[in-house]
Amino acid sequence: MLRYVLRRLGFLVLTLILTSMIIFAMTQLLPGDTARVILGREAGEGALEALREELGLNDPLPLQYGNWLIHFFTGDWGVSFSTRSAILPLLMGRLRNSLMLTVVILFMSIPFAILLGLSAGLREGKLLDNLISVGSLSVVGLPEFVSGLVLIQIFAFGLGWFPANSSIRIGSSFLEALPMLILPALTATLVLLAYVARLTRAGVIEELKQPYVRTADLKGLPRRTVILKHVLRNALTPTITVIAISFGWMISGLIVVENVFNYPGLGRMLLFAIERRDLPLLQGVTMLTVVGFALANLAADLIYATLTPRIRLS
Amino acid sequence: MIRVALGAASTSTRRLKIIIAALFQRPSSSVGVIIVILFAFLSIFGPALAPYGPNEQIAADARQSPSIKHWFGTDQLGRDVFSRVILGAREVLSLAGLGTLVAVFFGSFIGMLSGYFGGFLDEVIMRLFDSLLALPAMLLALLLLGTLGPSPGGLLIVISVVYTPIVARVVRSVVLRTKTKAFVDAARLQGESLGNILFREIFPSTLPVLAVEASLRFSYAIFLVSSLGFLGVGVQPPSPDWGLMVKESRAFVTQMPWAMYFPAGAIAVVVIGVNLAADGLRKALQDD
Amino acid sequence: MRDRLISRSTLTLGVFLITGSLLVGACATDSQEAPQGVLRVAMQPMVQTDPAFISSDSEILFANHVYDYLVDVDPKNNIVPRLATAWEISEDGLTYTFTLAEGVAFHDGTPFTAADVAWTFNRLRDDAIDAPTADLYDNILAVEAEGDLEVVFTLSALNPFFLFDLSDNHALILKAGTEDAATNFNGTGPFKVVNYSPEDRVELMANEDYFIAGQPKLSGVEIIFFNDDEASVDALRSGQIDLVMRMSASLFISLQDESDIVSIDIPTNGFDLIRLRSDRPPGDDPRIIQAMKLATDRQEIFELVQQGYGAEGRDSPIGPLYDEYYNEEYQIPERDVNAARALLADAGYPDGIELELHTPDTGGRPDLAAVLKDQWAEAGISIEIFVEPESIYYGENGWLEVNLGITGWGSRPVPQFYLDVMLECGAKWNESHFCDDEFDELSRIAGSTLNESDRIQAYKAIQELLIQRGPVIIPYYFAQFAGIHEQFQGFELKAFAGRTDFRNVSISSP
Amino acid sequence: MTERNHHPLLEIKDLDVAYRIRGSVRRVLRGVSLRVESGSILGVVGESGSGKTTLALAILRYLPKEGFIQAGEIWFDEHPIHALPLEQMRTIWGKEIAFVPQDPSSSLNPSIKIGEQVAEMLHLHPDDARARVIQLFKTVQLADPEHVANSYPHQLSGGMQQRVLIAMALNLKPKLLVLDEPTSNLDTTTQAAVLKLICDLIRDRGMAAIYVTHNLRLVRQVCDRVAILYAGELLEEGPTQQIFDQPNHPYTRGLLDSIPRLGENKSHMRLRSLEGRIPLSGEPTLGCNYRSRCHLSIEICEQHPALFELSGSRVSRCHRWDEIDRGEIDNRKSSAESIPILRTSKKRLPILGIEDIRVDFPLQRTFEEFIGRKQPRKVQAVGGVKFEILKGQTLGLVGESGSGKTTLARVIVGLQDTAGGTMRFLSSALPSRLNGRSMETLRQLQMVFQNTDEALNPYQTVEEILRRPLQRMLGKNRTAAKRDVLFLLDSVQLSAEYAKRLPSQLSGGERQRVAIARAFASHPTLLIADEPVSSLDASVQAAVLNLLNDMQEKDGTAALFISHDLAVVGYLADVIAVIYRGQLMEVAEAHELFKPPYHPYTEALLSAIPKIEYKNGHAKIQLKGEIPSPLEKLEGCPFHTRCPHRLGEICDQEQPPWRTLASGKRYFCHIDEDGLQKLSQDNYFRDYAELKE
Repeated sequence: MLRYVLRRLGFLVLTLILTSMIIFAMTQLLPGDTARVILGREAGEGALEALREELGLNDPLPLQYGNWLIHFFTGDWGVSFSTRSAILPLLMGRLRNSLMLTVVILFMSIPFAILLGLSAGLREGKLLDNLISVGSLSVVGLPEFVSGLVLIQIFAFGLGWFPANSSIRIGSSFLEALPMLILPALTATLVLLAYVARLTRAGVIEELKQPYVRTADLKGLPRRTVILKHVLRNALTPTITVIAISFGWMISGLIVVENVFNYPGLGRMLLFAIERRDLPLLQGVTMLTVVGFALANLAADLIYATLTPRIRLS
Repeated sequence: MIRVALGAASTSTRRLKIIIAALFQRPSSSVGVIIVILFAFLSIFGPALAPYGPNEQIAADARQSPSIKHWFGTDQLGRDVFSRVILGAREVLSLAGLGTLVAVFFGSFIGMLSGYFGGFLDEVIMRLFDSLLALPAMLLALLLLGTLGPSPGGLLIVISVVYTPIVARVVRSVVLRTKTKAFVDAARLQGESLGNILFREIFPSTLPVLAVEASLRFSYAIFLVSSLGFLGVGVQPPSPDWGLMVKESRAFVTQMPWAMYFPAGAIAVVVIGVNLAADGLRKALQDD
Repeated sequence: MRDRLISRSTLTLGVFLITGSLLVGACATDSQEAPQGVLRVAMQPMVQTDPAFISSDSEILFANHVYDYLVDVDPKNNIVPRLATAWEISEDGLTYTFTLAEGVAFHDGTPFTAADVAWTFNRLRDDAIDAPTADLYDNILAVEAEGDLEVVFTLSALNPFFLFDLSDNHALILKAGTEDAATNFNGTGPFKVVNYSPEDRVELMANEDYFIAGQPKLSGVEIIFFNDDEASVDALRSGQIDLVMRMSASLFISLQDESDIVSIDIPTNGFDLIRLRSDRPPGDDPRIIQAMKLATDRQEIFELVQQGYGAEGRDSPIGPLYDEYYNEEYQIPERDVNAARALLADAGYPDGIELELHTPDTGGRPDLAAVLKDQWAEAGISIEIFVEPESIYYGENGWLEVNLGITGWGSRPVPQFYLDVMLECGAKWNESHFCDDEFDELSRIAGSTLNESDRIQAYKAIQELLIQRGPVIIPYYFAQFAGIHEQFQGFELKAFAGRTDFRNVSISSP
Repeated sequence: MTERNHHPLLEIKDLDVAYRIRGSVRRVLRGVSLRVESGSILGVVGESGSGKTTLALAILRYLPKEGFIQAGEIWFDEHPIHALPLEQMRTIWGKEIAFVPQDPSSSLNPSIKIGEQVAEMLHLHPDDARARVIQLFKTVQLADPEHVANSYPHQLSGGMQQRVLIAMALNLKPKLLVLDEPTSNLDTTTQAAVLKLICDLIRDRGMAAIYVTHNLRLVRQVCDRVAILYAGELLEEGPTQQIFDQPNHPYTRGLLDSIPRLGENKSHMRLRSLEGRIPLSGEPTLGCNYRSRCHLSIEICEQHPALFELSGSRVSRCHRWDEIDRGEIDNRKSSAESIPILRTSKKRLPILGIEDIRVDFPLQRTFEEFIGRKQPRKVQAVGGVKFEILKGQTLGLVGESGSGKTTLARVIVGLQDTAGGTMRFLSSALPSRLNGRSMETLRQLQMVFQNTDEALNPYQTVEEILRRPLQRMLGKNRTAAKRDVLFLLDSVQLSAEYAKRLPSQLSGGERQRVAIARAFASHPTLLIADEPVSSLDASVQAAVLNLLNDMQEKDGTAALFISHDLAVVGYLADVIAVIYRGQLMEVAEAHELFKPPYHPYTEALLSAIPKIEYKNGHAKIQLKGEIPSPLEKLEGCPFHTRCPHRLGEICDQEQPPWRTLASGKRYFCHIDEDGLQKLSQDNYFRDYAELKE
């Protein structure tokens, strides 16, 4: 197991380094003169040149990359061009918001999704299964801005249950924020719900075909024991790893949702950074995303290994 | 069952007929296929069918609700929403479709080579792809679009870059499974050339998976194109891109809900249609 | 007089919306005078916070409440006192002496003196600071404090608009010696900064020691940042925001049905313009811009894009609000698509011309572009539209670079500004690279004479000249919009939304 | 005990089972009637598609959800199984009827500990349950039961997993055991041990059992009665000995005859193969299902035969049962086919010589290995193998799974890199890499693969598959190659219409014929045949073996014939090499191999193969444990961990010498000829020789 963990960690570091290179390269390719972005359109050439020198923009790229990476890992993420504030604390606030939203999404979707998936899987080919399948298939590919706008129309303007806008105050407590989290979470939930339900269904159907289920049945165990103890345990393994991965993904993958609802999470910050050509901020957001994603992947691997003795013990 | 039937079909046209028949066997996938065909039709013949031009403004008719003259009403600039939705089909489907094709082309090519040769090359490519996939697709798309600028060409590249690794991985896994099969060994023992082994022996085995993957990618590409349009970084106005139309008319949803809900509905219908068809295709090709 | 009139963000679209739900502070036994209620305003995120560099509505709105101007401009474009209670102009028009309010203190408790005023204006003129509006003050010889409460400006040349220059957006009085004006918000203004979360919001609380008694009436202001106008209007509708001053005409109309929102619109001098660079092909041939003018249906644009709010444009920055200067005598030629085609053909484009049109993504500008595309197509001018994020378009000087572009210009109290920075040969923001000796001369006269009728004459000639051969098409002068929740009173919208003043805004008791 | 004379423990009456597939109903079992008495074992034998597994599942009332009992009754101990509600079956499963499945590795839940999986059946206090589990594990002779109980399934070998499943089945002392091919996934030597265990347990406990298998050898040794299923129908049923000695139905006869006896060789006789193919299950037929393949078929066979009762409580579904029973007609196929093939064994030239061939498989590298601080670990798959094949000769290579036999085959054809050693082919050095070989070498050296499903490209027609080698290696143009495809098809007894078919439209036997045709298309000098018949049904195997032999004879092609089945190898090979853990144990002329003195491993293999000729009880030599994992490095003799004749430390530490006997037999053992002679317990060749007389 230790070896396995070390191995996964090794991959994680490798992926991070490669990804950081990709991000660095891409942000370097973004059009626009960083110094000009900072100083604005009226700045003189002299001031621009001085700033370029100060920011190390004239250094060779590999050196810039190296410096950037070192700063990144030492927690010195620099100062945002556009907001003039330190990036790390700025992002931590956003990260907290994103985590709050993610947690609500997971709580809203996962139990229900597993229940739906299990019900469908156990009744493969029956009416309920077909309904769930077609329903989830319909929802899973729907862009969030379509579903989000419909939800706003219904729940905010129509019924007036939840606010249409989720621009929570930075630092507001979870309970304060909760009413504003419901609609964006619901929007993202639709997709995740459908996805996890489908996955669970597939897992259940797959596991039900396994000979060990027959063994368990023919041992004379009650059906409930067979399903809950034998089938579900194995069927949920892929589901749980996907949940872990989507956790990492949602932290900054909810770009559209956050923009539809004006929710101050990392996703909105990302769009902001891109629109402003705020390179340090952009690099910070993307790296944070990647680290989050990589950690979630690691968690998924470890959960998978824990649930799968074959991996854990070899 | 379909597999058996497929096996019994000796020509590719007959196989195609069987697959199509299988698609129409389920109500859900027939609905999907019909939707896809309908929109494909619209994207080809849209200009002939649309009563107005995509950017044709009739000031006198601005903000009209759906009527005989304007089936889906008009928007704030007096443009006919019905025409724009119809013409938008080409916009969205051609971009998504072309992007998917490019991704499928490069993805299967890279996946084939990487899977067949393995070793260091494979390791490098797969690590690189892992790293690309470590970025959420939307983030990667935004980064790329920021670099390339918002243009149809940029979008095309974005879709290709975002989906090539996914397709490559899927193809690679099939190649890894297939290349150890005895018929590939047999071909090698016959002295078949590398090209023949790759394309004559192995490639056909990837087709079912590739077809399903391509249709899924297509659906996600529509998703991506319209989401980017909605964020305002994709197709540029006044193009009748559905995502863009939703963005532009979002403000007027209380006054002219039709201007937002018809394009939004078009996205929903197409995506659901493609998904249902893709699912049907998967079922037809991969199991039962 | 140059000032940066263009805001990097949307210039002048305004909007006011208000919602009632407020965070009400401790109310209980407060006297009527105690400030109460928080106004939540939607604005685009701030980028610059150093008053010398601010430009967007949100930045100016913020600064305008944290700091004070020496003299201010009221909604009717009259100069009014602020930190200066009175002023005297010497006979020769070259010396200005200001008397300052007494008992004013900065937020950190230190007293405000004439030295602070002198320091502030010297800072704005300082080459080392390289402030964008330095040119505005280049005819100042000296700024000197006379004791604690008097400050004297000595000019080297006549400037009929000098008081307007002093009330320029950037001329907010800082404490002398302020090191980092971008983060150290030590003003004398009616509100103090409680918390600034870039990209999220800035929270202000009432300055209890404000030097004008009874102001401010609100206990706080929150400027909440929104990246798009639609979202902020949504928030206004659902009561999460009290005021929106930034929206397109279409959005504004969409607010009309809301019963608890007061919608306000006022005409402004601001406008959007379409300009073709005249220093290189194809714009170096004046027939091209002529053809474009002939192909443009200004009225349809006005109806579609502005929904009839504001005024139809006349291709000159001297709009109808400049009562005495505005002149409609000279007729704009009727739209004539065939004539436009003929001009194009003469210019060597018998089959029409293809161009890229760049536009910022804010306000009604993308709509304007879309309408133009349709109108011009009939004359054989086919354009491809590039919508760019406003901050990038202006921030990276793309707006000065592109061949054909749309630019929004904010409302200014006097028209001379536009001529100086936008149309004079070699001017800093002469985006069309227009160079016309006759125009320059007329502009020089208008900008320096103290004789009002000379100025009126010069402006009339300029309007005629611009209609005939100007490099820009100005299809409309826009209105400033606002939507504010009905519970708020005392709100007076200004043509330049950022200069709107919340000192007299109050909330009615529930 | 209560007497139940008139009620057998299990009675199946006219059972029809059908599957509902996309709206159509396919009957896969029709009119099956069987009885199983307490304390007896019924063997159910059939080839794939015969419906034998469906029958087993029907008895358990555990049909897949598409399946249902269409008609008929199943009575178990007064329970009407066919009519019980499913929930009630749960009170019968495990407690009354237990099941031992075919595939032990997937039949245990991979994520629950073994002990828990057994204990959960018992409604006992955990401590008591544990004690009971340990005790059960002792009963099924699991070494170290505590450890096994604490393990996960993947940590156990196949044999151990199967013992666990048997323990589970016995846990609640059921009255009836249904065994579905319980040993077919195990190696020969393991199979022998598990089989013995099953039989002993059933006998000791007086249970009844249904033993479902395709393996007639096992049935003969294990079962009291045997039922022969064919295409969903019972063709013959009766006491095992009578049926094996005097089969009545021509199919039973054909099946028994087509199986090579241990020691039987092609030089003695041609195999009596069954022609044609098994009807697909559920294919509706009017007359006798077997008539298309039956050499006794007459007009009446167009009508569906009833189940005729023979004397001695036997039944047979053949219209001509009576004539056969009375000996008026011979249900054996024409004796012409049993003429021995006469072969001259002149001294011939070697065409392939391999020397000291070694193959390593690298393991996934650890970090330390990756940075070079440690030598990369590897598994030795083949360790220093040497042999030669003479022109026209067939070398049989026998070994259990993981012995390296397939690896060796791949080395020779160039699909596998070697870690050392040299090869010579047709008197020139044979490069190990395929790239280094000339087209001519490729042409001369062809291979037939094991898995018929994967040997042919599913996306190419038979014509395309056969045309490519002709074009590629013989340089024929497309038209000529197309024409030659028809000749090739003819040579493997397939009609021209097969050219247009895709592999999925062919039966396993037909696919293997196409694969053989492809291999012979280039007229190779040496053919490598890797388990060419092991995936085929018994009735088809003989025909393919005959075909292979014929093709070889025609072209004078030498062959390396690889199999785990000593009887099959013994039949086809001139010389046999026995391989164990990547090393040869013995090389001998085919008939010599079956004669003592035996190498200890060869003897264990010989002993482990159940006889089909007569009932001789269980294998005399039961090897300990199982083949050590290839990860385990062993010094000395690779067989020392399991060798029943281990001498002592010398076997663990020193490589044994190769010894050559006068007969030409070479073997790899520390024990000399005399020693082996004394130790050899039996003469397996004698059995055969006696039988021939």
